[in-house]
Amino acid sequence: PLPLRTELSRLEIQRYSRQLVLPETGVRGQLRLSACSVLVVGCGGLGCPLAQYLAAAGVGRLGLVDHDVVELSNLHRQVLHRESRLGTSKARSAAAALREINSAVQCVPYELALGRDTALQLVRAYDVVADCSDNVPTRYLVNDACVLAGKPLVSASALRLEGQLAVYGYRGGPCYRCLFPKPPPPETVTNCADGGVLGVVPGILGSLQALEVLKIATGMGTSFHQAMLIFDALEGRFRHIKLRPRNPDCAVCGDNPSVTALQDYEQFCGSSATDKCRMLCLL
Amino acid sequence: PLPLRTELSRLEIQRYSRQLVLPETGVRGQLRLSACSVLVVGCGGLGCPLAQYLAAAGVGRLGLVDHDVVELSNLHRQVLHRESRLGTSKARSAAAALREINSAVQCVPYELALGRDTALQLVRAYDVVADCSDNVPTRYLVNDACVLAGKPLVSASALRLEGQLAVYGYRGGPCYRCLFPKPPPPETVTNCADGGVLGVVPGILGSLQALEVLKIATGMGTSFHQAMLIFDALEGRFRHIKLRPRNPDCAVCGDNPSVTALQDYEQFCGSSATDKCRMLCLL
Amino acid sequence: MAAPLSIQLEFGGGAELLFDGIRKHQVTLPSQPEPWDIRSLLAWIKENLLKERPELFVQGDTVRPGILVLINEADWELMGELDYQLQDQDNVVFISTLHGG
Amino acid sequence: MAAPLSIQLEFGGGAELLFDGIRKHQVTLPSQPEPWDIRSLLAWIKENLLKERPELFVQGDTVRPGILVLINEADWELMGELDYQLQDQDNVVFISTLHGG
Ligand SMILES: [Zn+2]
Ligand SMILES: [Zn+2]
Repeated sequence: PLPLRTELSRLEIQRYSRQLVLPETGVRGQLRLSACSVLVVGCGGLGCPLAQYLAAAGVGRLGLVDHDVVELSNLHRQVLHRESRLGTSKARSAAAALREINSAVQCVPYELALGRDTALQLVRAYDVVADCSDNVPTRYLVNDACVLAGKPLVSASALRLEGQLAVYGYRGGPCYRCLFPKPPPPETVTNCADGGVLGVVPGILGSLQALEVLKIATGMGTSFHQAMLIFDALEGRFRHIKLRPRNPDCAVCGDNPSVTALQDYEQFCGSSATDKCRMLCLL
Repeated sequence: PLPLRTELSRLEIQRYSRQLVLPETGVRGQLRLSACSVLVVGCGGLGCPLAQYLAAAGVGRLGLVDHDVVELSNLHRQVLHRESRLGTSKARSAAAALREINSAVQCVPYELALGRDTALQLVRAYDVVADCSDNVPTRYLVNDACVLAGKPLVSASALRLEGQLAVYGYRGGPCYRCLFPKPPPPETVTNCADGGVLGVVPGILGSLQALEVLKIATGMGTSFHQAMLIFDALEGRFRHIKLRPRNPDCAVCGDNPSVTALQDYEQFCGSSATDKCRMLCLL
Repeated sequence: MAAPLSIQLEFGGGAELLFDGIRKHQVTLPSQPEPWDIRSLLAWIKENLLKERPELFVQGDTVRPGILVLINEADWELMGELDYQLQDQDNVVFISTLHGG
Repeated sequence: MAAPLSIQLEFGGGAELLFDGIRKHQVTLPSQPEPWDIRSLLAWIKENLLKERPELFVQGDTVRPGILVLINEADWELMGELDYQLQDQDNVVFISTLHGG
């Protein structure tokens, strides 16, 4: 964990002055932010704007997880990456871009696909986790790791012209499994390659996700720990949905959990976390 | 105006593949986008994410207006700028960052404060205008120029933990003056320096603004031409407000307008468009 | 006898693709001996609105995993799930969970 | 005589700073000979809620330029502006226009 400092430097006061004058943040919130570490799972359409605003705001450390390399079809929405970084690691491309915005933020790239053997250790090393992934097995994996490690999970997703956002496992609220105890049948799951996505839709969701991370990190708290935000870009409408409470019978966060260690999530979901074949077929 | 091409190159198909599979965009929408030019008034907290997503999506030309230089206190929200560009022109800093994302987009920096002598000519040269400015005189100036030139205006604003978005002068809807015929008393106006702003709030609003520009440019149309979106970041709540229709007695877009040429907006509003004194006092 | 009910159904997150891409359906549920609940609504949807591949929407007598049901803007679990008795003018939303990023 | 009305007032966009920073006020308007309209509501707010510098909120008998009034989520111009007659449980929002970027 990062040390909680007791004062800001002159340059920090200048850099963050517009946040410091906000009573909701103030010097105290800024110091908390600089002591906070956030694990960003996925440096794609959600992870890019999220990490961008967290770095700009002065989060202490950002862990950037992505096993993939930058491709041309990413650039319409993954705004930290550049033409000059095509073919390089997304985690490293993101870290490089973030350092140019704010060199004081520790950006740690992890060039790996989060798995049952790596997830728990990594999640334990951070204060807040942002799920910016793009597949079902990773969403269950990250959820279970966050429950087991006791970390709040800020989760967003986007597809076509829609987006969803919720915070799981925070202040006694439900976890992802409380809402979705069974994974969806694989044939009902659409990814961004098949279904497409308008790039700014994950941009909006990733920014909203960053806001909730910042609210948690500074101590403002979140309004989505038992609620979901649902966005319809075509109509420009947001729905604010009240969700069920934590399920005492939940397999992972319940009172007598059956899941006490990470599982094989690809088998559980019947799909792969790193499947690219359908994406390649399209081109 | 940019030429409307009839087909996409192989590289464009690859780059924009995730948008092309959307029925709402498709090849036709992408071609329209590449023939569309957008004037971005202000390369700050709203203009940065807006221009970022418009460039990534493949808008044909972006005009980037800002008279200011990059300062350290900008970097917490103005995500196109970098530590290495402190002291350089914001319009040029933004253009350079955008070219790295998408070199096919024509980025034209205008290092000037939009005034009554420059605004109309500039607005006439673009298809859609995004008001990302930060002061009252510029908001009236841009509105009047858009009405006189017959261009749709996508307008957003952000302060503290709140944001607002609307589209003016589009498909018979109201203009900014229809809503606000009289400027607010100068002593009631707070800017980001005085009031502060959490950086990701203009990030969310600028991204939503980019979405509406993209919907207009591709032909999906907007849901905000007689409506306003109001965002409260602390509660995570969006309000979707139905607005009044165009006012036939409006001074600029009414049936017998009294404003038929641009005015002195600093005098009209009793405040300056480029005032930085209060900002300097804070530091 | 339950009187006929006029309700609004909405599908989103991709679930609308099972209904010709139409998101909003204003429907009238006919008079029937039992009160209308979500269980009988699902059977009615399967019979009257679902064109093909019903297993992508219903499994057994409930919705398939990964679809969230909202009754008047609240998670259906807060409302009694399958047993919730529909009221006239209710709004019921079926939304597929998204996983993309 | 108009019966007492219970309404919700909200202030935003900075207007809340004139009301001790409190955004939501559940208020009861007392019984009075005339029906309650927005005009009389503004006078009541000035008398009962506004602590200081009323000119930053009301000017003459209306709100100052730059404040948008919303009655039940719609622009007050659509509802009759100052002449709108308040109903029990109405929601009235006063929101300052933002100009920052
Ligand atoms: Zn759970
Ligand atoms: Zn007008």
